[in-house]
Amino acid sequence: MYNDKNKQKIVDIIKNAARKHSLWVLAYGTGCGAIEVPATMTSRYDAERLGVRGAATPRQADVLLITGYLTVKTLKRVIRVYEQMQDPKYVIGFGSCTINGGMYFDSYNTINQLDLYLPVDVYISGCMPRPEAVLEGFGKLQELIGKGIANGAQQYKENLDFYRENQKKVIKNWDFQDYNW
Amino acid sequence: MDIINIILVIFFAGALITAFAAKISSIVQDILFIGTILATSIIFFLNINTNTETIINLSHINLTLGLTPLSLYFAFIVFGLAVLAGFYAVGQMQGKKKKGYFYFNYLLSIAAMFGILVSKDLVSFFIFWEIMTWSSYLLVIYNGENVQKTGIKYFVLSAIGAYSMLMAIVIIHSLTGSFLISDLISGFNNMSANMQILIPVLLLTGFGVKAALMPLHIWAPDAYSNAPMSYTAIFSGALSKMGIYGMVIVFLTLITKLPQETLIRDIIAWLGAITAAISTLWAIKQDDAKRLLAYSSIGQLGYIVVGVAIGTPLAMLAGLFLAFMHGVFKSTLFMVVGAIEKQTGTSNLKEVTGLIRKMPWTFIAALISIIALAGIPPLGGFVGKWMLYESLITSNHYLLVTLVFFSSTAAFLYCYKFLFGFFLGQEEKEWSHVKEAPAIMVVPMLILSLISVVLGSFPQLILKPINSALSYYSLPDTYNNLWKESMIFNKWGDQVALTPIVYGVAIVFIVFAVFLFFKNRKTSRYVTTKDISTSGEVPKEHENLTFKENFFQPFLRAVEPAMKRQMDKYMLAFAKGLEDLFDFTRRIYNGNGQTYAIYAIIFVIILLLLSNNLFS
Amino acid sequence: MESLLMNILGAVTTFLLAFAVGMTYGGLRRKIVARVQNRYGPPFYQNFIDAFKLYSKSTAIHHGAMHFLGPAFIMVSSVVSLMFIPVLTNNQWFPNLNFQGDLIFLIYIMVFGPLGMALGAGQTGNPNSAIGVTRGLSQMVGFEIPWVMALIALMVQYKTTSITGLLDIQVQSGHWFMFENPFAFSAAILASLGMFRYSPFDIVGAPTELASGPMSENGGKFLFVMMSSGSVFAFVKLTLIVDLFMGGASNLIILVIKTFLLYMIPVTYGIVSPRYRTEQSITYFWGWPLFFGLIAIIYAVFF
Amino acid sequence: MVGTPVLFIVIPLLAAFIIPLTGMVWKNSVRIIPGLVLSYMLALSVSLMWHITETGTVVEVIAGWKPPIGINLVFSPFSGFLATLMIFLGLLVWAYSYKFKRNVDSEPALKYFILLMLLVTGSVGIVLTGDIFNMFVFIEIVGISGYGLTSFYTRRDSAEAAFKYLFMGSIASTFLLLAIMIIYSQLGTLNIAEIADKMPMMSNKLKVISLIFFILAIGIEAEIFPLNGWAPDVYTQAPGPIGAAFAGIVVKSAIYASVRLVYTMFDLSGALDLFIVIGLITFIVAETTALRQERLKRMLAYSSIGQMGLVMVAFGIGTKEGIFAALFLIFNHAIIKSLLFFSGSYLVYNKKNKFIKHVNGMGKYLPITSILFTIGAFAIIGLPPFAGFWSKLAILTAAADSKMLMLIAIILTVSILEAVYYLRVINRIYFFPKKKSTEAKKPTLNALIVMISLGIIIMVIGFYPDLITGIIDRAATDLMDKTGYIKDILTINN
Repeated sequence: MYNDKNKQKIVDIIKNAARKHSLWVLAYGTGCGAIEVPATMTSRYDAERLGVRGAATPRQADVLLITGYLTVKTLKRVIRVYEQMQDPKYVIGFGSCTINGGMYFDSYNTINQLDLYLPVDVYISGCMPRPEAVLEGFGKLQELIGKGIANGAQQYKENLDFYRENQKKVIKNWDFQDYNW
Repeated sequence: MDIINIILVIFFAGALITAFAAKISSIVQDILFIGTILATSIIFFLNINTNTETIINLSHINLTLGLTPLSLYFAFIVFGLAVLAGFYAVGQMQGKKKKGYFYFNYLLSIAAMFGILVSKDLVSFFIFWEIMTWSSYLLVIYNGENVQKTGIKYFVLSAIGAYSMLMAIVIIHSLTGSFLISDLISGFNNMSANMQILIPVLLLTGFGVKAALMPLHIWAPDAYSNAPMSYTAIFSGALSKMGIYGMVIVFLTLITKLPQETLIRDIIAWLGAITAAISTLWAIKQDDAKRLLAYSSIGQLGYIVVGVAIGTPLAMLAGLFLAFMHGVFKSTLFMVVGAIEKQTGTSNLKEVTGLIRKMPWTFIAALISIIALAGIPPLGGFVGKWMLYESLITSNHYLLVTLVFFSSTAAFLYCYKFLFGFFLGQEEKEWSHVKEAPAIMVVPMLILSLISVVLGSFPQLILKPINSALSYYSLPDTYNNLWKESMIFNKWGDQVALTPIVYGVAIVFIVFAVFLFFKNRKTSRYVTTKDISTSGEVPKEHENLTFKENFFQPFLRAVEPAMKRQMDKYMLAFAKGLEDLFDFTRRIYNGNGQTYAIYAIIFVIILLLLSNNLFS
Repeated sequence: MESLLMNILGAVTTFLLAFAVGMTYGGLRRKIVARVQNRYGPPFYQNFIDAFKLYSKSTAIHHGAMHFLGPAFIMVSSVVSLMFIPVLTNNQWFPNLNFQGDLIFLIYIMVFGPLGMALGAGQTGNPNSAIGVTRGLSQMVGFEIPWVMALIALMVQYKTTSITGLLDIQVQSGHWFMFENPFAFSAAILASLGMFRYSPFDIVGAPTELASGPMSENGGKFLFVMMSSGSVFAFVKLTLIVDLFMGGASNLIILVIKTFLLYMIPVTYGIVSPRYRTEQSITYFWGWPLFFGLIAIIYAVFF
Repeated sequence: MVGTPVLFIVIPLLAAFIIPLTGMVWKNSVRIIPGLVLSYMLALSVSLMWHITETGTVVEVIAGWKPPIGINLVFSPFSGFLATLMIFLGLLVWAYSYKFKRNVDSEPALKYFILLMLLVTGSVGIVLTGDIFNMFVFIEIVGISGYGLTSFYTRRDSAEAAFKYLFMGSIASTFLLLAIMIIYSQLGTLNIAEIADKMPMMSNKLKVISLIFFILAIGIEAEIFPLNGWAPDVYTQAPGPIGAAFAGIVVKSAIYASVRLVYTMFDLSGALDLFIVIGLITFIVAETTALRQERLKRMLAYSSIGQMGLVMVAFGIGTKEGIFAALFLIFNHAIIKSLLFFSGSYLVYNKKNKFIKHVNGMGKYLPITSILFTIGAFAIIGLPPFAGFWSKLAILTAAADSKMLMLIAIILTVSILEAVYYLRVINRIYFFPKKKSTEAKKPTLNALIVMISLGIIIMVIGFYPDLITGIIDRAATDLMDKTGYIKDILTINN
């Protein structure tokens, strides 16, 4: 597929170069992290100069930005949105909460480890990560894309059973369509 | 016997036999019905001859029947639609009640339309006109809903039109001593100035009703939407053209001879344009597809009236071309609604959604017809619209053309509403059982949409008979001046070459369709309309996400001032007032014998008092 | 045969030119908007990167035939209308496919696209798409009226409805119509604000409101086709106004300068304006623009 | 020549007296004899009509006293046409009501048929007579039989209607007698031809007064506004077919009388204008009133009055075309309104009040009757290809030829109202659900035959009006020919 790091053809190199400079972000403002995204996008930090730009719907987006803790309820939506996005697609976990639950680690309804449910390409640590950190994270993602190793979507497809199992464990009212592309 | 008589006799006999054939079998009835239409059409098309003239002698009136090139052109529309809508009707009427009633009136109104077209004198014209009116009236009230309101409204307006026509006819007779149309034309110059105004105005009132011209249009939305759709196809497609036919004759032969020619032309043209604009706005507001199309029909007829009223050769070409095109695409659309109504049981745009995958052929017919209706190149509707605009611009009607353009652009709104409402949007579970309509209904629609497509690149097929019709009424030859093969010109020599446009559009379309479709065909997977980006929410099966309510609300809010007043309401209020007044006159008869005696005495006294004035 | 081949080649060249110019202008607009907002902004070629990325994205899902055909329709509209516009006054470099068409035809082929896209958007079943489409069509009714009035004024004044005819008159006389009939020019410019759909008229795709409206279900190649058609279409509109009002362009540089200056009008107007409500956007065009249109026609008839 | 006009009077009168006697012997003779008599009369009048096309007007002198002293009967193309029409309608009414009160004892039937015979006799007499006092007598005969028929059902409402009719009828008789007296005192004669001949001798004032009295008297019978208050009640309360008889026979005879007065007897120039004014007011008031009726028969009655107004308008135009149109309308109205009364009374058969709403849904249960009613309604509205269209066209053409454009406009406008109320009934017949309480009563065979033949006549005249226009044309010519009429009668020598 596209992101196989060992077999980067010239076409893929060009494509990846384009992809890394054109990241359309679907910011899923779940937690407090959503407040950092406007700061990142607007004049002071201006992510658009890196080609990072907001996308309106999952169909158009490249990057799913999960800004903060995920409850069971929002997890379902996030998975849905992720599955609606089209290849190639990347996930950025934003803030400590996506890594280990952060300050909500012992809450009854939050997800501690996003990794178990979605393939995260880049984590940005911090509570909250400042816009500088966010930009750093985007830079990291661009680097990975350029190298052709940002292949979370590939992982997701290959280990779909694993992810589904984890997802179904927490999401009780499971009514998703099959994910088969 | 002459060919025209034979056709009329077959029609009337066929109508009667078909009406009573229900006693034998339903299929026999269908066969008789189709047989009558086919027989007459075949006889007609095989024996087209504009020279024949039949005279039926009555003691004091001679009825003269014969074809002119103009009536021949309209007869194409009538017979073509009659055959196609006839087949469609057989499909649509399956298992319905009152089939005999329907077939009888259907055949009768076709016969009447044919009769109107072959009438060379005003009495037979009026006779057939009235037969057409009551047979269509009986079909308007066919489904029995709102008959007292809809039916009476239709009939009263028709009667107003027909009677003003009748008045004109008797005045013409008193002035020229003849009922022949040719005598009217030749004798028109000798009439007094008042009569020269009165007669065209009365005739135009008569034709304006059927052409749904502005103050006389109020019957149309109800009548069009209440009749069975297989008949509304005829009603809107062909019957309304009878009004246009009459108008064409009046404008070509009478109005041209008047000193106030331009004034009358402008008034009628403005009426037509305002009709088009206002009814387009109302069409946008409708939620029932039938009413939407009904208003749309009024609007389209408005354009035709504009073209006919302006009356330059190009405008005439435009009007008559649009008349044909409107017959083609509007009847297709009514048929589409009929098919959908048959399959789903409703024609409400708010209820039915997402039929595109259930009824693909119907969708194709609807799509093509809608594109033709919107006047978008490369389909036939564009040719007519183009000629209309060019004729208006070249004849110095700048504000008129703006108004026409406004209504034409606003028409996109209801076009989209129609397509979106029925075919696009969410595919709901409620309609998952819907199947494509039977072939007998689909094939006529597809044939008609094919005609729309063909006329888009080969308008000469229609322009040629129009040209000969106009030449008959001594308009200059338009071939080479205004059109040549598939090129159309305006007075200033600007042109549009249609065939290359069609090729160009087709090539580009195919290139990009291939680019999108065939490249992604393998990798791309169909997902249901429930699988859409709804902020991560998963819509349930029963959840209806389609955008239906207040479809064009912002637009309607913007044009609200134009829609505040409704002619219909004024007319109904007027009718109500009249009825109250009549209720008062009713009370003159109070049932008391003494009062009646007093009346008698008063009567005598009044007569005696007035006797000096009365009897000189 | 050879001429046909040349024609096709010319058409393809014109298309590529329009694509390139339109994309660049789009990128420049983003840059300008960013600078006005005190940002650094993306590079001017950002749109090319975006387009290529969109092209390289997979198109894994579709909602049916019209979903495919909708973008094709809008592309037909852009390309065919491009073919009818004289790009340069001397037709040697960029010969149009010489179908003779006139302004009325052009107006109609230009509205073909939105309607086609509306169909594609409709089949996706996304309510946002349909809302966006209805807004777009409503707005179209708004701006078409002054636009058409401006064009009618020109047609009336110079007794031709053909674009090449109008262009030739300007070239031969040396007078630009924007000075000959300034009211028509004003009406056309104000109407073109709506055509470009930048703010305050960006009610169709309103990103935060309708999730990009008609395009909300389109990703990957669909979006790529829409984006390129939008760029071509921007070029078409600009060139058309240049041809009609600014005497055309005899070479590419002049064309670029003129179109760019023209392009700055909607861009700058957009930067400083918030978004209208739909009915405000419609009635806007029935105010001053319509008035200018009327004056233009009166001017054309009487002076 | 097969017979003389006097037989039109003698035979039915004789029959009317014989029926009770034969009825004692053979009950069914009560029903059969009137039919035989009417058939004979029809044959006689048709043959006379045939005869007079060759020989000209037939004048019958009673008891050998020549006019102006003796009473004479005139069978001219005009009066003959009306007489034939009336007899034909009388025959139809008889045929329609042949089984009338079949299952009750014979006494009501006896009364009914005797009164019917007298009604026809009187009306034919009015048309044929050439003597105004004789006309008065016949009017009284018609009146008396009319009162009897109105109160035929011995109900409160019928009695009231009959009383109103009687009341107005006696006013009519009084004034008629007064008018006759004035004329006799001035001219010393009662013969219409001689009165016409001597009319210039009368002083203008007395002429006017006598004409006004005549108009009042005959206007009451002819149902002109505002003297027609009695009519709707009578139409409603009399037995169903009698409505047709009134509309088709009685009113026609009164119209004949008034026309004879104006065209032949009086030479007042304004009389025709008065006809137009009165006719138009009658037409307008009756049609507008009909629009708001709730009972079917009342509606038909007002419609009938309106049509009579239209007839008067047509006569008032005064040209030959006008008379032609009027006579055509009389003919059409006679057959069409009879059909409407006949079929209408079956549509609301079993209901006492006979409201229009009782016809709801009858189209399904009484298909043939409903279709016939529809044909009748379409015909009377004036829709082609039914008979009514031709008469309407004739009236309008006549008016246009006399340059009466406002008249055309008014007639056509009011015609729209007519269309409205008839269509409302038709819509109800076919498209409204039937109420459970109403029962459909199938027409009897004889009634069905009568109605169908009327329907066929309407259709045939509609498709081929020449069948009747020739006769009407001759009748119109005859009426216009005043001097010919006077000459025919006064120079008779047999």
